[in-house]
Amino acid sequence: MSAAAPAPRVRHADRAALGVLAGLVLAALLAPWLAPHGPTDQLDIVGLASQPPSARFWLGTDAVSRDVLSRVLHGARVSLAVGAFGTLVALVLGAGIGLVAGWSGGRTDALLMGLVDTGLAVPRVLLVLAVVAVTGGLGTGGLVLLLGATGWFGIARLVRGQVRSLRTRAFVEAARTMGAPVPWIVRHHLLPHLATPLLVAATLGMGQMMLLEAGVSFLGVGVRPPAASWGNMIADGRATLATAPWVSLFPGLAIVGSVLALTVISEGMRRRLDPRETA
Amino acid sequence: MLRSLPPRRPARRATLAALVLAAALGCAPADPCAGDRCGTLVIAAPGSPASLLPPVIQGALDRDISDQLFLRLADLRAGASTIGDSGFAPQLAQSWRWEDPRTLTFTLDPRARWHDGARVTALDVAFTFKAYADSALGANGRPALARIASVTAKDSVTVTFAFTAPYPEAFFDATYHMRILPAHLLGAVPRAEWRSHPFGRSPVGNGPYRFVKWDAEQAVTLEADTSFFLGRPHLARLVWRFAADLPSALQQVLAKEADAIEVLVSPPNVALAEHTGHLAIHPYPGGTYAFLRFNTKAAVSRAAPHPVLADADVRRALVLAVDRASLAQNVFGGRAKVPPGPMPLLWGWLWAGAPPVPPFDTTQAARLLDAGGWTVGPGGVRRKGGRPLAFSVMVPSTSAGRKQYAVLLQEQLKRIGADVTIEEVDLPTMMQRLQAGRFETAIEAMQGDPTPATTVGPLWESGGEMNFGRYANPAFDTQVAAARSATEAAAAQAAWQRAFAALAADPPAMMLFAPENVAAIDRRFADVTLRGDGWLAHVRQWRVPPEQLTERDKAGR
Amino acid sequence: MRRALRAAALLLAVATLAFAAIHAAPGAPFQPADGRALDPVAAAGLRARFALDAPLPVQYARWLAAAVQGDLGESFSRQRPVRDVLAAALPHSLLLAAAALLVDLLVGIALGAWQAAHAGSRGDRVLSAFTMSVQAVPVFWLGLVLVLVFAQWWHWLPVGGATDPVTHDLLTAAGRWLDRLRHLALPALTLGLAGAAGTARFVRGAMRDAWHEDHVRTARAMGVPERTILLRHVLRDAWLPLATLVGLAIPGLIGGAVLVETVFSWPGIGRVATDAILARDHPLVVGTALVSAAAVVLGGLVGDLLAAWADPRVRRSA
Amino acid sequence: MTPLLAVEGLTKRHRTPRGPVGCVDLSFTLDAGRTLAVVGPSGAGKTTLARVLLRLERPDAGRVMFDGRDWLALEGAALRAARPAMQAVFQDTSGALDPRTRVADALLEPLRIHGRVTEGEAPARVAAMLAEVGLDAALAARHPHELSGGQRQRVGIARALALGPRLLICDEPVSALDAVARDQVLAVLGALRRARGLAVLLIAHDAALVAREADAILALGPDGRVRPPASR
Repeated sequence: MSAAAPAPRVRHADRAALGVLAGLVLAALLAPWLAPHGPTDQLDIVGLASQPPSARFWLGTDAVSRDVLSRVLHGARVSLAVGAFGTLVALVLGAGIGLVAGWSGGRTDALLMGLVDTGLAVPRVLLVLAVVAVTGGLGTGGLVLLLGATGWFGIARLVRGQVRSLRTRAFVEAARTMGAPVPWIVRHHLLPHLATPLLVAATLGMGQMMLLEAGVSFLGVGVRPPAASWGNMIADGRATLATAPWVSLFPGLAIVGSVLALTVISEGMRRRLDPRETA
Repeated sequence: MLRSLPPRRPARRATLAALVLAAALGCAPADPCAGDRCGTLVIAAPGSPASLLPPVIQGALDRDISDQLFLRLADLRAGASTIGDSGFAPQLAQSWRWEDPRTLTFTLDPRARWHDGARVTALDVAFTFKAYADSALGANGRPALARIASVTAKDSVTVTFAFTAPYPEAFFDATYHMRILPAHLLGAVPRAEWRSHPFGRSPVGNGPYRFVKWDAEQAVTLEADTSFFLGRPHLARLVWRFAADLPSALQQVLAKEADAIEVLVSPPNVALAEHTGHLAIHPYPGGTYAFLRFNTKAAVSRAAPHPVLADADVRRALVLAVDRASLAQNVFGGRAKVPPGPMPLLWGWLWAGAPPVPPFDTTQAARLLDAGGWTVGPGGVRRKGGRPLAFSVMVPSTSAGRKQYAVLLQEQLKRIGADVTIEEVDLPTMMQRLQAGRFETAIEAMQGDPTPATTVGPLWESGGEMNFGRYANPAFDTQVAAARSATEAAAAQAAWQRAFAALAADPPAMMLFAPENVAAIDRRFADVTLRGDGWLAHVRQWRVPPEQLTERDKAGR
Repeated sequence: MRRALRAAALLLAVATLAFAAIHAAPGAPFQPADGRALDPVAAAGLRARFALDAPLPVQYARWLAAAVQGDLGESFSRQRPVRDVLAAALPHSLLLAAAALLVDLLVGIALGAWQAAHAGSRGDRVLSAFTMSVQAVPVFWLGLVLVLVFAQWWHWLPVGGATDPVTHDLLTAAGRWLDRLRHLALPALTLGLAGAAGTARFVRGAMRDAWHEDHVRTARAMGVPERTILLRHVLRDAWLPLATLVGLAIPGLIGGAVLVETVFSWPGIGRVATDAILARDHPLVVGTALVSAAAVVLGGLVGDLLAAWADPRVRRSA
Repeated sequence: MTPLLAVEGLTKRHRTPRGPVGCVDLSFTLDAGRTLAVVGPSGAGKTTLARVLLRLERPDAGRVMFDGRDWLALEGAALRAARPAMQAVFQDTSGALDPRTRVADALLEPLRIHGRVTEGEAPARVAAMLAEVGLDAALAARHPHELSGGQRQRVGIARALALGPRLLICDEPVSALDAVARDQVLAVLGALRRARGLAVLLIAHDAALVAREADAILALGPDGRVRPPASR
């Protein structure tokens, strides 16, 4: 036991994080009912642009007179979905390719891991920027695929390493001598062992995915307007950061809150699931 | 490091301190400035230049800098007419005379010198024309030189332009587009190499400022040419600082790390600058106008008419349905007008008596659409024969202002029953798709010359090379031809206004805004005047009163 | 040797992919930045000059042949050799990365060590919450806020750039260093803090593990003061995993630098790379991709060397 | 009568830091129902032999005839279909069972792979298999780490027999066990071998341990070659 922090407190933090995340997910699901205005409604482009937070607009309005609260709520849908589905894509790709590389070994492994090294050698922001340029602009679905497609390298490496060691474990060899086909082994012996590290990596990765979405929005290639995502809201609010900070402050807090919650949850999971793995 | 030392110290220590200070500031002042011949202007600029050699320059920033290094033969006075030669002031040319309507002879100012000491000669002018006319360089303004048949040096200070035919703006074309280049330095360099030739990064010019240094991605420094033949510039030094984008550039000015910024763009930025107290706000007529261009042809098959936008009534209705004045108010505060035609504020003479802007009238717009068979269907989107009134707006991802306009337009057009999607693409993609006709509508911005003749034709005439929407309007074409051949300013003005009225009746685009530019310049600068076609054109007359000089102004002096 | 071969293969792969990607991108290069259309005659001339109409494999072969001789071509948008552009930007990038790494390690180790020594205390919990929160902040947003507060409101530090363009050359050597440091402070802090949060958490864990090692227990049983234990034994044990961490931090520094360089107008590779992509500057895109890949390879190498230096066992088997 | 297993000139060398290990030019036969003990020091290629026969590794050279077929030529589905005839008991009792799988599922795994059991009859089959190796049916619900080493090895034997093999390869099945467990496991193994008429290839470090179980002994030298026969 390395962590000397009292255990109950840790569970408090975990519970709080789960609460925050659940709240955000709920807000995302219920956005159309919770939000006082539509996310793209321009209330009065001359009279109500860039209004500070008030009783009428709790979080203020942006430069084109849209209600920031409504956009933050609706943005939760886009941001969480981009994070979740992007992570899912990365997970499927990374696990798949890591499995193939780790199981096959030899030339296939060298080739796939070369690909992984190549992918890791270019900063991800630039990679996303370049692909957006190549495709001439992407919809939200495309962005999700792209974020996933550039986010699997680390997962592939993780899975490949695990598979390499699992492959030589006696119970896997035993299954082979029983005549188990590869899919059987993957399903019954590899995936159950990979589930824990993958879950931890995915939770952490989802937070990173949301930060990346914000980063590429900042460079102008994120979720397309007028749809609201926390990332493009921060980017939109950048020009008025000094005069109307609320436009980017609140989506920024939403990102920080959810990434923080995801990190805490991932930590908690790792702590909790690890002992059983080593037992 | 630049703080002045406290006074009244023991003499020996003061001497020592002075020595230390002298060492700290480099060396002894080589060129002491006196009175109001001091001052350093630091300009915050978004982006970074590529070359300072005029004929290979593409960007506005590159042009701003190199304009201080290279002169024209004659310069257009602010707001003057481009017709004839009465609006022009001598620069490199001391005088000129028309031998006949097709032959123009300039006499160069014998005092004009290159910064390496060589004289500026007629050979330089002839050499410059050859370079600008060479398609290998692709110089801006090259198409405008098509009617100049030859440029010949008669003697060292006399040079003759021969035109293929007489025309009203011949003098403008002969002088405005070309910055004279040093034949003795560039003559031996093949033109194919000019684009990336080191000369473009350490140019030798003939203008009021000489090149000092260029720190890649960071700054360019110019220094006053104390022997400049048209009078020594007041400001001793010009420095351009390059920022990653406009917000960063603005921050440099707000934080007093730079003295001037060309455009503040948005009302909040203007408010911020006003709020600081050290910045003066300088409005001046902008040279740009922006519009939502309609593609009249289908984006896929380039010959077929566009199923929605080919219909002039639909286009008229869309124009009527947008409250453009409010849009301009939202984005620019009170600092932009909705232009009645494709015209920037720079063409002040055209605004007087211009046709009225079609009013914001959703009732009339709805009536036009109803009459055209576009009825409101499910979801509030109008349909005609099963086809929704839907199209995309292409907008460059790098322009914050145009992106804001796209979002505003989308919401406004939704109210009339048009389903608009926004396509954000980066600039190279946007330009390629415009040129290929692969778009439905696009928000474009156009930088205008002082005369409509250079840009209006190519943009909107049938077959014009920038007529990306393949719009055709014979009535308009006729009036443009008339305007170009008008020999009187008044006749030209009337013809242009008739041309714009013809455009308004059958709109090829929704004119969106013609902004007034607002520069922010530190208050210590006096005699500041800005020109719409080059905001720094008069910078050599700006000055800092001696009592207002700052440490930065005095640094190194 | 095998390592060098692998590195070469990696660089080639990165260059090839970058080459293919940027050539596949829609949108023509050479577009004027102010949005006008380029003169078609000039455009054709430029395409011919850079042989852009040749089949892609031919262009690639030409590029490769030149590249192995050290010639990376001419940048379309900067209008000078790619090598010169990279040579001008690289020192700035390295300086920023090194400074950020320093912030990362100094702050991270200090926080982590303090936390490990006071594990379970209130301060430990507060710092844990703090480091986790810092990691959850988008790096560019952190930068924007720092600029707003330290530069625009308080005028303590410059808003951007690497040096003061007016006075830098006029200063003494010491003055120049100070000028550089002042400009470096905010970007390095922005970039380093995110990393420092991770380092702190890592160091805390590694040191808690070391705490329970036998020799540390022995030392404590022998009455060696806690502070000495912490510095002599615990920190040394935590050093090896830290060395690996340094290698792993390099790609993150380079990636984060892309955004930070934009926020602070820092004249480094990241900004050049984004500009190059947006301008379809084919040779420069490939050049910057190569440089960043090389940095990652070198980062891995540095990490391994540090690990070898920290741990004699690794050194022997390596 | 052709032997059940005929190995001819089998060679497989591994490079290790301590020099090459593995078997060299190994030839022997094994008839149905007989037990052959392979003994020798570590590095002599005993485990390598087992792994080659189990098709976990490819040999450098040699031929293997098993059950009348060219065993090394089988691939893919044909190999999987033929594998039930040759099953294995492993040395590492804890590693041979997936730590996340309950005993019941471990026992059923071979049957499920080959579709030889329905979920309805599964509990009864598990009980029978446990009974065959002398274990309590209650163990079925446990995870491997809740069993003793001897119990785990008996589960391993039960699992290996589930598919009704003709040849059982036991790679040091008792070397990881204490004396009591070792005797129990060897007893179970011997009883089942006799009851089922199994051929067994018994790999052991120490000849004395397995002498009473074996019909013949093949001794390998440290160089991986066969030493002069010592059969009785």
